Amino acid sequence: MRRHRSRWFRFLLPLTVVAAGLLTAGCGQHYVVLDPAGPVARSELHLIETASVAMGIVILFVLVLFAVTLYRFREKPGSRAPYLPLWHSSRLLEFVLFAVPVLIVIILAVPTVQQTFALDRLPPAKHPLVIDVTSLDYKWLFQYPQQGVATVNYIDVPVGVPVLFELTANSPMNTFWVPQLGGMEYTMPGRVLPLYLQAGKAGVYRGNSANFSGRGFAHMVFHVHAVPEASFVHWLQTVRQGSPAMTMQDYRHLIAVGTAPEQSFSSYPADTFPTATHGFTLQGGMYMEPN
Amino acid sequence: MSTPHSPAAHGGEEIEIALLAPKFEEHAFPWRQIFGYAASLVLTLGALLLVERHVLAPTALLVVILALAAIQAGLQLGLFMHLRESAGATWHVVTLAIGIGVAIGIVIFSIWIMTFKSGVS
Amino acid sequence: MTVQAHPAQQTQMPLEFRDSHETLGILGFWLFLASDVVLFACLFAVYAVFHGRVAAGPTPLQIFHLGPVLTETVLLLTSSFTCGIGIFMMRRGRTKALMAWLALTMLLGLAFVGMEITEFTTDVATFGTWHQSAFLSSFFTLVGTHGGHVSFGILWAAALLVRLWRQGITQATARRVYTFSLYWHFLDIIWIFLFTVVYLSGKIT
Amino acid sequence: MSHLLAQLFPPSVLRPMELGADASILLGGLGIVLLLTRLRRWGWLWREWITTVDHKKIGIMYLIFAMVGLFRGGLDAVMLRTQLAIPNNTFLGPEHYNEIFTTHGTIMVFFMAMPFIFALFNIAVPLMIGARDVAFPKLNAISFWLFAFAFVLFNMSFVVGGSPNAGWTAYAPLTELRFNPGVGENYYLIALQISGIGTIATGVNFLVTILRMRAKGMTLMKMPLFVWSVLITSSLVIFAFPALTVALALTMLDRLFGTSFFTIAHGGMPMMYVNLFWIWGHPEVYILALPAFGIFSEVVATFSRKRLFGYPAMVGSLIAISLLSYGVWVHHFFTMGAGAAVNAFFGVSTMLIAIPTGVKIFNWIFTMWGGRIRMTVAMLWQLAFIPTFVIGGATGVMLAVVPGDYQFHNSYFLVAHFHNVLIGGVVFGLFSGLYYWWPKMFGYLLSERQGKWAFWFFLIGFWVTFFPQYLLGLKGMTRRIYIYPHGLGWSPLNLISTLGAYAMGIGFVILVYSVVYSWRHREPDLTGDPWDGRTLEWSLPSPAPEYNFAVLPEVTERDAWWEMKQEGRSGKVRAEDIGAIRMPRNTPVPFLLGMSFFVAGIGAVFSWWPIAIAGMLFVIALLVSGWFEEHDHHDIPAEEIRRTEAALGRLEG
Repeated sequence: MRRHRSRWFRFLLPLTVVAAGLLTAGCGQHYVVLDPAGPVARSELHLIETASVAMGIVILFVLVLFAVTLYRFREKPGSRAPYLPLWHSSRLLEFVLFAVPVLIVIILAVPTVQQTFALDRLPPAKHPLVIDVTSLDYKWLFQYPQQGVATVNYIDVPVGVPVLFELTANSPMNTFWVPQLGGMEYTMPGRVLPLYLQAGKAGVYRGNSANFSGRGFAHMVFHVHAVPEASFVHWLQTVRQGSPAMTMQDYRHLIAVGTAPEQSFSSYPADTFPTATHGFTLQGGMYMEPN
Repeated sequence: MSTPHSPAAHGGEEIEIALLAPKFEEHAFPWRQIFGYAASLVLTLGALLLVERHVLAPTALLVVILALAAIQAGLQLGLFMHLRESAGATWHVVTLAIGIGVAIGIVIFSIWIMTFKSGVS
Repeated sequence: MTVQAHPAQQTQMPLEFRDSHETLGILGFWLFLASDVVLFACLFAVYAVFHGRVAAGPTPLQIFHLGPVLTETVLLLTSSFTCGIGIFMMRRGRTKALMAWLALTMLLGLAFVGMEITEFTTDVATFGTWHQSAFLSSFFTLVGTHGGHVSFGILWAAALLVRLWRQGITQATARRVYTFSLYWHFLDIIWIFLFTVVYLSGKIT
Repeated sequence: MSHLLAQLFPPSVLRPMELGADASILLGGLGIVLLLTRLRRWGWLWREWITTVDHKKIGIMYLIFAMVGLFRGGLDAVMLRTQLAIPNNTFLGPEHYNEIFTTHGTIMVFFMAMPFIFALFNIAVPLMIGARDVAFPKLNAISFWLFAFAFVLFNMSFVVGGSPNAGWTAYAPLTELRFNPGVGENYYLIALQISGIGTIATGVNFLVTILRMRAKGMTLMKMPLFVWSVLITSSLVIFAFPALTVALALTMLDRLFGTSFFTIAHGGMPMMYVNLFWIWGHPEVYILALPAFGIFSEVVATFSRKRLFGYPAMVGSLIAISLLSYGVWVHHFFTMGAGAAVNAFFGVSTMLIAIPTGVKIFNWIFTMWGGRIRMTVAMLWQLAFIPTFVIGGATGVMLAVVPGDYQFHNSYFLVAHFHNVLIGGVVFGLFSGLYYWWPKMFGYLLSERQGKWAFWFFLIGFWVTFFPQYLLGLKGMTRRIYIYPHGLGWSPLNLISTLGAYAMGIGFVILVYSVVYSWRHREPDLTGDPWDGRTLEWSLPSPAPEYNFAVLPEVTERDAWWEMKQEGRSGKVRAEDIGAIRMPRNTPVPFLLGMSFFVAGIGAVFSWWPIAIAGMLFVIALLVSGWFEEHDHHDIPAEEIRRTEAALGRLEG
């Protein structure tokens, strides 16, 4: 008996050490998904929390039941637990164990469906800022069609204003993801997909791609500067006055394979983003280099 | 024991579904085949005529000619492929039904998924 | 090798069903066909999504000519019929007749494939290759896959004819001819849908 | 000439690591050749293994390949984790990292898990249903050799030509020729295509076997649950794999023949590839998981000495899972903008799968309730599976919550989830089955003591590896990045995760050591029933003779062998019941067919069309020759069977 316990202990010790390590490692403030900075990310987090609680209850229940069963019915000399070799069905038990998962699924499915539709809409009576996003090998090109400016690998957005990102790619697929502002959406060549996000407080938020696109994929990182509206206007002015205009040659340079630093342009050639195509399929793709 | 045991097929229970009970009867003259052939020719030409004459609105027309094709497929299965023939079990009918279900699902869902109704409005 | 199941039906059962071991092959072949249904469904799905994506290439309206396609359809429908008659003859134990109808089936299949190849080569000569557009790629692939199946069936029928010529109708050959007939009728069904979904609906609107 | 050399040996295959691997393969291969020559075993290899159509031997060959696959895939995993152990690591460059994670995923799914489940299908199913072989023994051998040569073809990629590097999912348009020149991706497309043909054939084979070759009296509802799981899995195979065939074929046409399916010019649509891939890909998850569920159902009943709880519910949930699995594939790409209606539909359908899965978990637990649980290694894997899979399943439900998925998609949360279910569900199940059926395969037991060491290292290593990855996902780390900077809070968790991967590696090494050790110190198991089993395979001697059952059994109850033992019957047979048995004959055709496909595959990979066409002509020639094959069986005389059975001590009286 004593030997038995020491053996269990041998395995418990490293487990405890690891668990302690994880907890300390987990103490940082970098849980971006759990630290929303806008309404979209917040509503997504709410659902994640609901799901976590529901699943946590399920896990706990099963684990306790499992542990009790295992402890009680393990084979040991002089076991006093009942031995029922032929017990193999119980209508009531089976019904309950079927009904409980059904209930949990209903509890989760209803808000999931509601939120899925809700996230597909902009909040009413607000004019969104539109930013056209193109993922390139291996950098992000951002164009502000209403303001006429363009940036690479960073954007400025005003706090409290919904932003409509129109996403496309001039390269293999990526996803556009700013965890603190909300979930991701694919950037696909030949299509423009909409994604609505909004910053609720000022800050710098890291964005990156989650879909593998080749050798430079790990460097598909950009930053979102959420600033008060006044600062945003100021920033626009600085870019308009202090930055060069993007030429077609600059654009070709951008679509060539390679990484790029953060850049700003006071204007950009019109045919570098499929404007007026929002919401429908582009025939034949828009990949440059006609052949 | 003169004949060796075959390595295979020595029973198991055979599930019989009344509707699908096997039939092997055959007429003395190939009426079934002739009827099937005539019917498929008529259905094919009928569909063609409907399309050439544009008798219906496009969507309705599409539905009608698809239905005609399905009827024709059923005729081929029933009259030519002896769908109900088998050595007892009717598993091929069940499997074929699942296969057709999966096939229809793939086509319809693919079209639905690829039409992109998404849009922030 | 005698049957164990259904001794009562033994006498009425066609030859190809009498040996329970041989019938495993028939069930297996049905399952393969069910699987092939899904393969074609995927190609149909691709075509359904891509048929409007013509890029700079030709549209369905431009390349489909119902005349030759109708001839192909009739050829294939007829071959399906002759194949059915072949089985009918087989069940009556008439080897020569079976071989004749099978040979006719094969010839009709050959004519079908020949016409299809001609159609394809003319299309390529007139409109360019399948590189042109997603529509052309999916069209040629869908129709070509069916054509490939038919070509394989012709090879199969030829092998069966050789075997029938050498051995006549036995349990083994009967089973093989029967599975071939399943395959051939199945291809006919696929063609019916090809004709409807590709060619006929290409002419709608 | 220099062009050819550059095509065969691009810089990527001339890296020191690759050359080292080449050298060790060459030396190892040479060693095996020398050993076989020295022991004069070539004829034996040809007669007993290469040309065999015996399902038991084919199963063992699948197993060997699966183990090699596990070794290579595992080595890849260890290298990936080493690269990610610390920020800004330079152990692997981006190309190298991309190739390794691609081969890791591809091998683990197609060349480890698939052959492993097929190994267990082959080893157990005919014995469990009281059959003498599968329905189509030659086709079974063909499936195996197509798989084996595809395995070799895929693993050749890092020796000549270059490895695939677009991920195991190989999303277009990254696989398009303009973004992915070279032949690496062709290896992926063609090797998977060849093994896929064999897989569909296996599906058909086992479906017919189970539907038509069960012992007398074994109705569907009296089949062992593993057989049920194989039945359902086989039906998933035949309906799901065609979608993969099409996805791969169209990509191949794009790359080799200039079509425009998934290209980004000419109207191509990369997302259609994603769609087709997951039409196959989601059922594939269950193709791997359901057999594992079946194994657990056998193991839990045997080692709890109790009947399985809720048999009809178990069968019903298998069927429900398989049907639902066809209707959930979009959850792999909720973030591709297919629209709220599509996402909501597929989100809810995904959640529904949790219901039958939950039913199964409860039934396993209640099978143990009221039993006497023996802690054998096979049972330990089952016990580890329940909590692991429950947690993995729960995170799966969280991923099915569509707006949640917008945040989790392709992050390390997802990576942790699918390893959680695929290792915790599938690999644990396969290990459980390996320990459970090992004596049936080889006639001796694996060392329980070493097995427990391997188990604990693997299990603890598993949790240390993957729990931190859930947290990394919440910290915004995305999959497939080869490098990450300081300052994001990812470093400690990554380090811990890497240490866990090493522990799993040690577990694997112990397992392999244990196999060798157990073989060298083997004590034959003469009972044929070392676990006090419940199903028919344990009524036979281990290993079973070529014909399995001298006299076919008759079944009256669900746990047929258990019932027979309860009634005091033995597995022995009466001499007068024994008759001659007709068995399929060995044939070289499957091996040659595999080889021809291999030749055609090489030709296609490098676009050497004459070679490809020659290979395909061989294939057709072999098929046609098969149509004329008549003497594909031989009869074992009754006298010989009586002698064999007498030698095994299985004759009554």
